[in-house]
Amino acid sequence: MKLNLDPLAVSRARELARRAGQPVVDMARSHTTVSVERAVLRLAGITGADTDGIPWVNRLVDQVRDDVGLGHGVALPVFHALAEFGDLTLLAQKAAAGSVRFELPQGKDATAARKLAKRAVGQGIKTIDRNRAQRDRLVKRHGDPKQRPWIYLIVATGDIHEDIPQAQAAARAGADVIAVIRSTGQSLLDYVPEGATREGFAGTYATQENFRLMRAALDESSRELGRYVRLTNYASGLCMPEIATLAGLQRLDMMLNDSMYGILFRDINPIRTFVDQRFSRQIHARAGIIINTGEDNYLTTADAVEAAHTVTVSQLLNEFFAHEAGLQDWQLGIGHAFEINPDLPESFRLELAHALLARELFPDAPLKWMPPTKHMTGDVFRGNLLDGFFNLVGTLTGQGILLVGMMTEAVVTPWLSDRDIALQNVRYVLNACGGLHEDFVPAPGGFIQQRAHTVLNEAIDLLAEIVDDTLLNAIADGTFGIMKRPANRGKGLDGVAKHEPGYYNPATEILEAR
Amino acid sequence: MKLNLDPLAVSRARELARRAGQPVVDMARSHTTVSVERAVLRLAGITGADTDGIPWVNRLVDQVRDDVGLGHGVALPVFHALAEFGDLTLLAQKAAAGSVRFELPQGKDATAARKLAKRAVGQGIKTIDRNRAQRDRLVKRHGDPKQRPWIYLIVATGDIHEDIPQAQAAARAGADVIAVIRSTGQSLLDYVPEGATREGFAGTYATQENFRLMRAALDESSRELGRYVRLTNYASGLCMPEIATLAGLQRLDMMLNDSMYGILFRDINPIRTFVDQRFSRQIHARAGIIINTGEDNYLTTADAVEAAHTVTVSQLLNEFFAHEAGLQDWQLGIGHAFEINPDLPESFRLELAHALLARELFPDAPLKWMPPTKHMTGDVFRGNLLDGFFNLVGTLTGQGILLVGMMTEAVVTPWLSDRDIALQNVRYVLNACGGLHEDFVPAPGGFIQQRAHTVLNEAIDLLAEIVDDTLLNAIADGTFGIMKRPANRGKGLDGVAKHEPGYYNPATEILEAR
Amino acid sequence: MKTIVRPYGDTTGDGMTQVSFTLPIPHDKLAEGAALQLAAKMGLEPAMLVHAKQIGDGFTFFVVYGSVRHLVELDKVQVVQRDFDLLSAKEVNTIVKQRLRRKLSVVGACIGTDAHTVGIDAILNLKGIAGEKGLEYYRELKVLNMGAQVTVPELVAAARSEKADAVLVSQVVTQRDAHLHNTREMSAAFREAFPAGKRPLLIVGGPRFDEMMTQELGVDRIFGRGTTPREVASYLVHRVAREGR
Amino acid sequence: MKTIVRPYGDTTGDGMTQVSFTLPIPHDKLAEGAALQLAAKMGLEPAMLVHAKQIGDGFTFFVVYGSVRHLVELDKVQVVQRDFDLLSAKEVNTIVKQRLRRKLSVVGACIGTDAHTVGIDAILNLKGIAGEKGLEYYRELKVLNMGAQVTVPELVAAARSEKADAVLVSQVVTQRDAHLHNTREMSAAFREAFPAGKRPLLIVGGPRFDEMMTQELGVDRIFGRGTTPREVASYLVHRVAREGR
Ligand code: B12
Ligand code: B12
Ligand SMILES: Cc1ncc(COP(=O)(O)O)c(C=O)c1O
Ligand SMILES: Cc1ncc(COP(=O)(O)O)c(C=O)c1O
Repeated sequence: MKLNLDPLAVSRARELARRAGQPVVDMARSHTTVSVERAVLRLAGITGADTDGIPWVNRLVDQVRDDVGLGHGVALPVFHALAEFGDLTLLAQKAAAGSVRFELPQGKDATAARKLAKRAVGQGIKTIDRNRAQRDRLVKRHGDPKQRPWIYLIVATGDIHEDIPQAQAAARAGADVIAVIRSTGQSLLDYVPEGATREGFAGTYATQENFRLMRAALDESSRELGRYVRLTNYASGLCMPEIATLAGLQRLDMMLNDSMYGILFRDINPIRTFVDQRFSRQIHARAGIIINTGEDNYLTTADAVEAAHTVTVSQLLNEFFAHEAGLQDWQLGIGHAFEINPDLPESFRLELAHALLARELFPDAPLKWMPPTKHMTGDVFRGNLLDGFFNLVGTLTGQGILLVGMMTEAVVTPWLSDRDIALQNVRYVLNACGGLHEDFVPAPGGFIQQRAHTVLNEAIDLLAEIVDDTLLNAIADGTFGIMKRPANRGKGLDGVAKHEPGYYNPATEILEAR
Repeated sequence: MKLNLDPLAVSRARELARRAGQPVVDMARSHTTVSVERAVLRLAGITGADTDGIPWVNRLVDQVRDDVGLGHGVALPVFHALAEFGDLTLLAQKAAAGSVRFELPQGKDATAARKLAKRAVGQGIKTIDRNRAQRDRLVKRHGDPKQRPWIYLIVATGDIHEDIPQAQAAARAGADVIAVIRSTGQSLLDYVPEGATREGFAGTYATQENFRLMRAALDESSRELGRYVRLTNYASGLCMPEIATLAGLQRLDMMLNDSMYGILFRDINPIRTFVDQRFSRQIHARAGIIINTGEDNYLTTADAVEAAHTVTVSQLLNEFFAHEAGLQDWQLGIGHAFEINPDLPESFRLELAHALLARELFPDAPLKWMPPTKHMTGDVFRGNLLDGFFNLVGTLTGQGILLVGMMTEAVVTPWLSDRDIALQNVRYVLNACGGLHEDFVPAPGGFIQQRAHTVLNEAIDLLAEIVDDTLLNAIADGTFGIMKRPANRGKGLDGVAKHEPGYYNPATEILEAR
Repeated sequence: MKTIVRPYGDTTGDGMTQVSFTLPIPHDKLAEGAALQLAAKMGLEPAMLVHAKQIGDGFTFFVVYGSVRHLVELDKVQVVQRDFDLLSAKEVNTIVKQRLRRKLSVVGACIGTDAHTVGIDAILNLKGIAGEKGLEYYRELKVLNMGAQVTVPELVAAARSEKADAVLVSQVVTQRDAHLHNTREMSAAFREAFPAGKRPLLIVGGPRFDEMMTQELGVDRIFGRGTTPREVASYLVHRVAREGR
Repeated sequence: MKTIVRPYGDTTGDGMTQVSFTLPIPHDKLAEGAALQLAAKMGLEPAMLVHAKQIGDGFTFFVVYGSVRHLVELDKVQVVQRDFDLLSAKEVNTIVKQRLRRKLSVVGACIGTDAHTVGIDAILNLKGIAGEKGLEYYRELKVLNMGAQVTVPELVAAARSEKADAVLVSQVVTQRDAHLHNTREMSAAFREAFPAGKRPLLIVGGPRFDEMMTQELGVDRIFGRGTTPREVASYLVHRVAREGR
């Protein structure tokens, strides 16, 4: 341990995070959302969409809600109705045509529906379990990346068929993890588009079919390269629980999944988000998916030095929510970023201090280290240099996942050549400085240690305030990323329902069984 | 001290260097060269050239040599003849026209000539002394650079009138030292061109007038910037003693001046070089000029890892020759370079080991740290990145003078914009990582310490061999830079003469007086 | 000043320029020739191919240096010069008060799917940017900042209910010309929703706009990289107050 | 393979290209317009000016990204393709022995003021480069490497006394076209010194030559960046031995 952190301070910080987070967990446990319910139906095997592209799961859930409300969950009404129609998709079609009226089964009917529902959803979970086992086998066969940090690259053409060759080229050039970022619009859609898609803006739609195509392509690359290449997407936005489910069903390996990102940066309602969050994390836990949290984003709107402690606070909250949902430490790709103004004296040492603090607070988590974006400019020569120093912090402080910075950050979504130049940069730094961490020993009581201690103390103070004031109020006040998001505002609140007595969710039941 | 070097090994290395160098010093003390003699005449005040551009000092020395040989020095014959002609330049003109016959004065005539010569040369040395004092005053007035390393930039347009605005722009952008590199042809010219020049190839001719113009321009910049901007040129090639003299006369502040560069990389005769070297260093010592040695060059022809110890050996030899010539430690800009193949694993740590070794062997010398050149390619994005890591070694290991690397190293002599990008790179690294050396502590007994110890031991072994075999033979065998340079070959040997009894050189007399 | 200049490497008039690009062909002699052909078409003559590196199977990245033969004719350069005075906050407030006799109403938003609010916030919010306060700081301006991912109908409705004198729209995402599509959609909606003389001023901004495109996009003014709130306030006063809307 | 391609950013046919240059004018709006004008002349349309930074008083550095409208016509690309077989050392030696019945004599040098010997040494010296031995390794080749800064008259004299079949000249410094001047001077001297049929093969090499320029420079072959000794040996055999000089 290079920072000489006070263990008492560290455990106090964790305890405060638990106390700040628990009320939110309680709230999440007593609510459901349209997307959680749709995720349940997806686990039960419903796929496809109507001719307008609206998925059958949406049609079903909307109809159930109209008929009996959402508060009991959709499982019982749907599986009760299924007794009559035999086939889920057929049922959905009928429902959409208005020829089914859902009702809440009672007594024996309820028991039967519950049993049916659990069996169907259990099939979905089994697929997730099989995928997890398959991933383990493939990792054993092809091997993990030889180095830490794993090299994480983004593709973003908007067209899955351009994305695939770019992703394969990136893997060949050294990427260990490929993230397909999403079209700007998707997070606010209250449904998951269907099929292979070719027209995203600055990103490609997350669909089950796109997941499948890309995972298959990367399986091919893994074989070719003798190294299991991981695939990432974004479990965020209004459909977070469903996306998480589809990720489990298509064997994605990592998912962006932050407890507050949607609230802060997509203006999604806080309650909606926390409910969706918990369910999606339970799925990720089961699927053996590594989540990536989004603290880096705060530093694009807030100042990376002033707000450093808000990153730490958020990391501790994300850890608490993750553990509560069943995620293991090895699944916590906790985020942070190299976003200090590079003109600030000793900015590099400040970066080292912050990165080490995260490293030592979460010793068993594969931290996700994010590159400079805010202070990148059109000066691409300088940009590539900054990315080199970002990479250096990554290797010096033992980061687990390194999102590769692009010299064109301020210009365009990455070009093929940008990615190649960026990977060359990473390779140089990891190869030339791979063992340098041995010689990096922050001077005892010096600049780096002091800075880390300061940030930790500020984080503790802020957590104490949050415990007093509630997390929802802190979010409303602009604590994170200077974004003010009151609990009664934001998108998607109408998709939230409080559990009624007798609420039943077979997925939660299975996921929480152990 | 971060390397934990064995003090006994260090003193043994120094002692061996002394023993290897002493025979060469003895040889240098008993020989003279045409250029040494011309330098004496320049100190005595002769300037200008004939209509073919051949300097009067060349005309005079050639004539004296034809008439009485060089072995007695030109001072006595020339100042004896002067008694008759009154004016040195007039004398040179007459000599060139063939209307003077020089002879070696004897007895009282000799005494008179000696006195005259010493007075005239003394004037030149006084100018040098005045320049030194003036530099001290200007440094006091404008100040030294605020940071170490000093930032050293090259200009190289070939045209002094393009060089000047570029140098001033560079100074404004942060350069502390400006070097005007020389036209490719100049080092093999056995005369110093005259006047302001506009047509060098890949460098600008070193002339007294160009020196004057540039120094004046930089005095202006120093005033403007409130920081004394230093000027550098190259005391190397066949006219090294004269260039050193002109540098002293025009208040240059640093000079490239290596004991073996001309031998190895210009195929100049070793004896000629060592004789010229000693005189030029005596001038630099007197002028308060900082010399820069050229070990970096070896690593462009030899491998930077395999040949690392040859750099150390050469540094120790350069130190010995420098001290012997009267230079103080603060004047020793001992050279080394970041030239390890960047694809080599741990290349950066190897660079750190080598750079620290030099730093700790020569604790009081302002080491000159040279950027990557050999492994630079046309990939300018990668080039700028490597330069950043070069800069990082510079600040981590406390280098004194940092020659700024250019991303276009493999492409063109630097463009205006290359220099600006390069300076921005240096500024970022020095500003962001200025204090990082505090946290850089090579692991005891680890990779970096071990590597440094190995190189030092290899250097000691090689020095012991050289002591046995003589330095001249070692040079002939290709020990340095894999260049084989026998003592009886190479350019300019015909300009060397052994001292005859009664050899007189008023400059040496004055310079060695203290 | 000279009216004709050329790029400068290290000598006046040398025309020196650096270019890089990827061609969708594997690396071989032909590819290098192809890169030089493109450089020649771009006007580099002579061109030096200094770097070529294959990416994946079928692509090669090139770096080319050379002297470009084109001349830059400074007298023919087209730019949007600031055609109004830069005013202080005090001056802005005074003019609004005198000429308009009411607060000047401004509505701002990121439209479409764009959620990059930092730019519009820099212009509108109190905090501002680069040491200048945003429009909210101006006493005589009434500012509604609608935030991110606002739809065009929402924006039109807000402009109407706020009686907006000016509508400020930010667009940062440019991939597939998203910023141009969204801006055109927005201006068309305003043309439709308001009679000619009553339409609020339409102003768009973002780092990748071409400021010359006002006509094509149907807006009154475009602000690019590094805009400051004061410039925007001054322009508003110049257009809205002075023209006495 | 398609015969027409365009630069590739992230979508086939997008034409995306990066350009940087300095103009000798201070940074202001006009300068940015001037940079865009140049980009347009180079064929970038639309062009995004993404970076502008003043250097000193009177210069501004620009980075521009954009889509270049030119097409690369692969069928019209002109390159010097290798028109001889790559041989092993053994094959080279055998052919020389059979056809020439004496050693093939090679003289090499850096001429003019150029002292960059690493390139010519890589071709000639035993050590070679990139794992390939240099020409000295070939038993049937007789090699004289004259080193750096050799004058043209010295080279001609050595070619004569060595009865050179081929003269290999290296030129690395290109500033002010030094390499072209020196090569022309050299080839002219050989034309003068030798009768037409007796002149040794003239070969020049260096990282910045345009391999298409043999005619203009009066030489038989030009070798560029990354040449290996084997290529040179194979060419020599192809020309000297096969043509039965
Ligand atoms: C911060 C940031 C984010 C933050 C945004 C937080 C927020 N609340 O705004 C977060 C992390 C959320 C984010 C997310 C994404 N981002 Co983003 N982001 C950036 C980043 C790093 C900085 C942008 C910024 O804040 N600049 C600072 C402000 C002050 O500058 P500005 O916007 O240019 O504004 C100035 C002027 O342009 C002008 N101006 C701007 N608007 C207006 C309006 C008016 C009326 C006026 C008068 C003037 C004006 O005045 C301002 C002050 O001078 C850039 C990269 C970069 N370094 O530029 C990428 C960048 C803009 N993002 C990009 C992308 C693709 C995304 C995503 C779509 C990625 C994805 N698919 O997940 C997401 C989704 C966002 C969405 N739906 O829009 C791309 C856009 C590529 C392109 N050209 O199309 C960029 C360029 C990065 C990249 N190379 O890929 N991003
Ligand atoms: C090493 C080096 C030196 C060494 C040379 C040592 C030596 N004995 O050769 C030293 C340190 C002495 C030196 C000095 C100078 N150098 Co220098 N140097 C370089 C450097 C770093 C590498 C060159 C090299 O060795 N390349 C490796 C070899 C193997 O590659 P190559 O030469 O291209 O050769 C290959 C092919 O081109 C081809 N080839 C080459 N010749 C021939 C000949 C034949 C017949 C054939 C078939 C093939 C062939 O085959 C070779 C193998 O593949 C380059 C920068 C760079 N990274 O490229 C600068 C560089 C070449 N140097 C440069 C300059 C300006 C100088 C100086 C003039 C600076 C000065 N004014 O002081 C001096 C003076 C030298 C002089 N009088 O010529 C410039 C040239 C700029 C230009 N384009 O005009 C460069 C590009 C650096 C820069 N950007 O400023 N240099
Ligand atoms: C944590 C997190 N989630 C999600 C996203 C993606 O945003 P969206 O949900 O709009 O695709 C990001 C953006 O980078 C992120 O950092
Ligand atoms: C020590 C030393 N002297 C001199 C020179 C310059 O060479 P020249 O004498 O040919 O100008 C160099 C080249 O960089 C050098 O390193």
